[in-house]
Amino acid sequence: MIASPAAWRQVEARIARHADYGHDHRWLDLEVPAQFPPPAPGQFVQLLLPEPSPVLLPRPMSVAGVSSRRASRTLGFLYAPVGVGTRALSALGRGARVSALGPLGRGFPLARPGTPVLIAGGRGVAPLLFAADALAHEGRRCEFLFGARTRGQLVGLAEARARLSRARGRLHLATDDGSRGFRGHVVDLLERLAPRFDPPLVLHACGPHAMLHAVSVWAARHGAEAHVAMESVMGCGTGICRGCPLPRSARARAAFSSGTASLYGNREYAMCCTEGPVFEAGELDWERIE
Amino acid sequence: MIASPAAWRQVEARIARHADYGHDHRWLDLEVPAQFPPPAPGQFVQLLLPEPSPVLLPRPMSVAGVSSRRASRTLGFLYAPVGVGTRALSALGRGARVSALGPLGRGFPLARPGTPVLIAGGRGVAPLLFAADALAHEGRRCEFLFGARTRGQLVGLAEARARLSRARGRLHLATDDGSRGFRGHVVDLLERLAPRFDPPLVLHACGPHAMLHAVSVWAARHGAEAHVAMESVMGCGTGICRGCPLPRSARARAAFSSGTASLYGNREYAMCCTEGPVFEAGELDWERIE
Amino acid sequence: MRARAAIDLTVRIGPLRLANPVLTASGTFGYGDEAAHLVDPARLGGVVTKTVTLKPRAGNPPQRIAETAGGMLNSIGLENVGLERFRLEKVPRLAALRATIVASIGGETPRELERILEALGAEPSIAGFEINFSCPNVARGGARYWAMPRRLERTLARLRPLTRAALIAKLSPDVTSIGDLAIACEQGGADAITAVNTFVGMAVDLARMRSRLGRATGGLSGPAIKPLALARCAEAAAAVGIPVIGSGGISSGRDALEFIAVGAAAIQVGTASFLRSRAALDVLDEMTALLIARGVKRLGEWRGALRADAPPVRRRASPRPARPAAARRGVVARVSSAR
Amino acid sequence: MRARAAIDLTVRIGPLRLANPVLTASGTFGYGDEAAHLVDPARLGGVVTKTVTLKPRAGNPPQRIAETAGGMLNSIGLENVGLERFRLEKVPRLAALRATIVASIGGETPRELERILEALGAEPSIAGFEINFSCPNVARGGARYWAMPRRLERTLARLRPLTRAALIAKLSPDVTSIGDLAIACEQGGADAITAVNTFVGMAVDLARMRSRLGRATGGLSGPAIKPLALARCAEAAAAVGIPVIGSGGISSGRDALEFIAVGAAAIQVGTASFLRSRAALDVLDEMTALLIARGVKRLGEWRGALRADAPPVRRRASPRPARPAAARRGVVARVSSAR
Ligand SMILES: Cc1cc2nc3c(=O)[nH]c(=O)nc-3n(C[C@H](O)[C@H](O)[C@H](O)COP(=O)(O)OP(=O)(O)OC[C@H]3O[C@@H](n4cnc5c(N)ncnc54)[C@H](O)[C@@H]3O)c2cc1C
Ligand SMILES: Cc1cc2nc3c(=O)[nH]c(=O)nc-3n(C[C@H](O)[C@H](O)[C@H](O)COP(=O)(O)OP(=O)(O)OC[C@H]3O[C@@H](n4cnc5c(N)ncnc54)[C@H](O)[C@@H]3O)c2cc1C
Ligand SMILES: Cc1cc2nc3c(=O)[nH]c(=O)nc-3n(C[C@H](O)[C@H](O)[C@H](O)COP(=O)(O)O)c2cc1C
Ligand SMILES: Cc1cc2nc3c(=O)[nH]c(=O)nc-3n(C[C@H](O)[C@H](O)[C@H](O)COP(=O)(O)O)c2cc1C
Ligand code: FES
Ligand code: FES
Repeated sequence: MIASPAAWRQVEARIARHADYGHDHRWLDLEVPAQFPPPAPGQFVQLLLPEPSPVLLPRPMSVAGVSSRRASRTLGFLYAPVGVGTRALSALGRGARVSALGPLGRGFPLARPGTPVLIAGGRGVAPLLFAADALAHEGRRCEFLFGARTRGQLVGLAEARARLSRARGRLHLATDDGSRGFRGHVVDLLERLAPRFDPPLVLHACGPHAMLHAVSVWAARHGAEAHVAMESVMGCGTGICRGCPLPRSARARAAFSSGTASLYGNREYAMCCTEGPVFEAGELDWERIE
Repeated sequence: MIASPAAWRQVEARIARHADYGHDHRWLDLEVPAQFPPPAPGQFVQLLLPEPSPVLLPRPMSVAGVSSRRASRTLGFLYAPVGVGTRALSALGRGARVSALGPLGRGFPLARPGTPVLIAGGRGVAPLLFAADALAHEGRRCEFLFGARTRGQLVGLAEARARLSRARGRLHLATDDGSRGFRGHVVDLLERLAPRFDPPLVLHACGPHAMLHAVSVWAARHGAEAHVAMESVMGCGTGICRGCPLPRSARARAAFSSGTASLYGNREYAMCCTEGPVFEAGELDWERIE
Repeated sequence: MRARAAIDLTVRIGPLRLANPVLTASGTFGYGDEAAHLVDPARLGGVVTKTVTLKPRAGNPPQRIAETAGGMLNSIGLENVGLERFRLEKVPRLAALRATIVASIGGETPRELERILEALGAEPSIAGFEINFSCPNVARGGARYWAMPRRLERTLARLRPLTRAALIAKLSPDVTSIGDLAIACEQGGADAITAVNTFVGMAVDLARMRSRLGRATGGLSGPAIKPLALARCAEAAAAVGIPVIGSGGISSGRDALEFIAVGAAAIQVGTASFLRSRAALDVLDEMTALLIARGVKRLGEWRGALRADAPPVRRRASPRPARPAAARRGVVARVSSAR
Repeated sequence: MRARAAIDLTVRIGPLRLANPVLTASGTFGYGDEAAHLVDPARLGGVVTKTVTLKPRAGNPPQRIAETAGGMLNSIGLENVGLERFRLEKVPRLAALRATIVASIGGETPRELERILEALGAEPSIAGFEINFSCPNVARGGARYWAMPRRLERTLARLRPLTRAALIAKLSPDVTSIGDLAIACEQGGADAITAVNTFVGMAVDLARMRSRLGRATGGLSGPAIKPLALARCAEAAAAVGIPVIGSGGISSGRDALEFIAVGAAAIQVGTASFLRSRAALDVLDEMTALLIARGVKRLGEWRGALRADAPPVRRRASPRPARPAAARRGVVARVSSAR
């Protein structure tokens, strides 16, 4: 699952579909030439708006699905228009062009032996839908935990359900207010369901920082493996600018080998864009991440 | 025709129509609240794009027509998407909002006694269409000379013809290549037609700088009055920033009264936005304007 | 109006008490009356008028404005009506505005500034003078000329006795250490510092192969400079005990709060007024609403409140006591060595 | 490729002959090989590698990037692998690129720079050294420390004997007179000046009431600074006889031509490479096409060709003969007094 750093390309992508996805989210299908290497679940793409653009830097987006045809590939993205860049993106219509740089970073290590337990919080569902697809493609099924504050924030629940049923994933829902599924936090749901899953469990999580932190604590306590998709403000997305450090845990600092390619970071910090965005939870110093 | 400086307002305007107008030009109808004072022909408006905008400053645009209803007024603009700002404007659809500051500057002194001869070059036709409307409204007809390099650049000729026939203006065409009307420059056409017009002639011109210069030379030679609509890069549009100077002629410098309101400029320079954009041609130093 | 009653926004600038911290920036709001039909100057903390010089100035040749990414270059060249006309014609109109008027003045030499203050220093309608030590667009007496601590200190010491109104020194950002210049101004007797004026910049017209401005260079203002102005404002505020007035790219209440958070006592709205005539009032209203929403009762609580755990910006009580210059230099040294 | 045969784009930088004037800027193109599958470094005038320091540096705490209007602040803090690893691991890979390599080096003291040059000065794969006298993001040995003409001159005089490769001094824009610093570098023996590094800036996270960066300040780059960088580049070029390499906001062939028109001998593409990996090559190709379209046969014809009728930018022949320092100072005085 470690992408060769030199595998990324930059292409002009065409918006093939751009639709509402419920609860202020948008689904974006980008058509890219086939020379754009196939992304793996958990990898991301840097999207640059067309000129004249109200923002300077490209915006990182996780790939939420891929379909390939002969001469082109379609990448799906699920995003929330939260700021200037994503709002400007959301105004672009079918046929508009954006620049896509990728695929970037390391995705979820789905090949790890054990039962894949995918844990999504809110819009963190995006790369995990893609992960469920990929697992199904390998003939493996997954447990899929999806949590949010309230029912409405289970973003694109219908679509998730449809895709998971195709992927033969089992969907478990949690809402803080109990408006749908289990009442409580998705990690509480994990605590309750875990004994029923086939050990060893391999957790793959994406969602708000607090949720990922809780997953990491849970995994450490239960000796489970946890892989978490992190975010950071980014510049280049390719390891060049050194702009996206995440502090390593004491354990990771001790284990750090001076032979690690410099693109991936140093003893103190890992780069989110190259060594991540998916990290083994124990490698990060959660106290120093916000 | 001297607008009181304090007559301008700033309002949120709604795009009521935004259509192609031929030869890469666009027609824009903006609906403004009735509190926006009625502009006079030759006056302009500062249009500010909605956030997030790829440009900072507002863009000056001549009013090309006005229609008023009870609670609102519609201002028409004819423009060419030539740069970042106007191209971004052209991408806005019906219903979008832009901020409109105006009406600004001094328009054409249409009340001057004599035969109004309106001379338009290319997209300079915009404020003169409005002038023809206004003259018709006063029961006066005009001679309307419209010139361009070639037929296609007689921007919106059909619309101009229709509006002028309503306004009972007589349209005379000139193209450098003879593809429509008189073959030659619009000022050569003026030279040829002038003897047939009722003296005294009062020229009102808008178009490229070279054309305005030629109009000014012709007027000086024939003792005719000429009023020309000038352009300058602008900041505020209201006389405050002092950013849009046009050098005065020796005559105007000599005649400059130190009692002139400072908003209008100083002995050396007139401000295009307050003392103009329409100037009596002899007031400017054409050698020092580009 | 009611909203503002809930919070104390007043700011002290030497002998002056501003009703709130939002002023207009010199050269961007004329003489206060041009847009008075849309912006009541009396609601603002103050109006800083266009810089006036001893003699009238016609200003620089066109073009005077060139837009760049997120900003605008101007090369106005201090076009103004000159001292005489300012005194006879503008001052009475300023008085009629019932606003707090800060007159910006400029000179090519200390003597010119003295002569202006001799003429205007006792005008009751002028509450303060902002001395433009920082114009990038004039051949003489501009930012480069004044970027010398000793010259600033001595000049202010000569000006100080000429007026009881507030004396505010407006500094250029194009210096190695704005902290050093601010200290010199404080020691010369300035009541406050304005940080900053525009940054020297250029733009080229490739078609004509010459400057897009009538002069080779202009001054950059607008959102593009906000992060730079903020850093210089913070440095000046850390260096001196007198209030610092922030300027540079401020166009929203949030922007104003950023400057105040890094230590500004007040702020000025400049280029933003060219986009929206009401910009200064909008900044004031948005800022006030945000402060109230956060439960702030006194503007002073916000001033310099930026969290100290991101060194080297210090948490600081407000209003700060005047400290001896030596101690203040220590602070400057800390801030600059950390750059 | 054929297009470029029609025009002589070569540039001399001391002992170095660059095939064309487009380089990558330090810290924005890694060690030259990261994007080599998309940008053949051998097509560029040169690759300036990430600043290397005596010891490895872990860099500053997060966040390290904050976008602002038209620009980005960075607070990387010179994260780099350190001299040893650079020499053992990076240098051989640099050699394999068959490109013109300029190694950027940084130090907290003159002695540290000496030690780096002692180790690297004779590396055959390094064609030049760019000395980073201008990092805004380090606690020691940053832009403020080096903003002293005498320190620069003496340091360069000590470094000069340590290598036959080109020595390029990269200067900060955050100084009162970049011309004075450039002259000091020239007198110390630098073969060229790079003007400019990033501008010190700040951005505030109001929700958390602290810097949006892990440190209080960062360095601003990107289109927002282009007009400022252009002015400083012009000032430096007018002050010295050695070539000046422009840097700051360059993202198109037109931008490159603007810098060369005001006197730059070459230019660097920085932040633009984060937006488009091929940015440096695109700048080269667009610039070349524009020059050819204008009938330019030699890049030298364009250099400093900005029309002189917009004073005070001077028309200037190129390549310029070395002039005595006194004469050059005269030029600086003219340029600065005209600000
Ligand atoms: C590897 C990666 C994958 C991502 N995948 C997705 C996804 O699938 N769907 C989705 O909706 N979003 C995703 N994001 C987050 C997305 O990139 C940000 O929401 C976006 O950059 C905000 O840009 P903006 O211009 O709209 O907001 P801005 O105006 O730039 O900022 C708005 C807010 O967003 C924060 N922000 C800015 N950049 C980032 C960033 N890179 N990461 C997190 N917060 C940021 C700012 O601090 C600010 O609070 C991902 C981020 C990363 C790093
Ligand atoms: C009083 C007045 C009335 C105008 N009326 C009209 C009109 O009715 N229809 C119309 O199409 N245009 C009109 N213009 C011109 C219009 O304002 C410019 O075309 C517009 O500002 C260009 O903005 P931009 O962002 O698209 O171009 P930019 O990217 O800013 O620049 C593109 C080119 O336009 C030039 N330019 C920029 N600003 C101006 C300006 N204010 N005047 C002239 N050239 C400029 C630039 O130098 C550059 O060469 C008027 C200008 C003025 C001053
Ligand atoms: C068109 C224009 C004219 C200006 N004139 C003056 C002036 O006369 N005196 C002065 O001290 N500053 C002048 N300034 C600087 C502003 O007062 C302000 O300090 C600067 O523009 C930065 O703030 P801003 O980004 O909010 O505009 C001028 C700025 C502009 C844009
Ligand atoms: C993320 C980042 C890292 C940088 N690192 C260095 C560096 O290590 N050494 C250096 O001399 N300049 C460094 N710079 C400055 C650039 O080389 C360049 O001079 C500056 O960014 C201005 O150019 P630009 O606007 O084209 O980016 C860095 C800039 C950025 C944005
Ligand atoms: S975003 Fe540039 S190194 Fe990660
Ligand atoms: S545009 Fe500001 S004075 Fe004319």
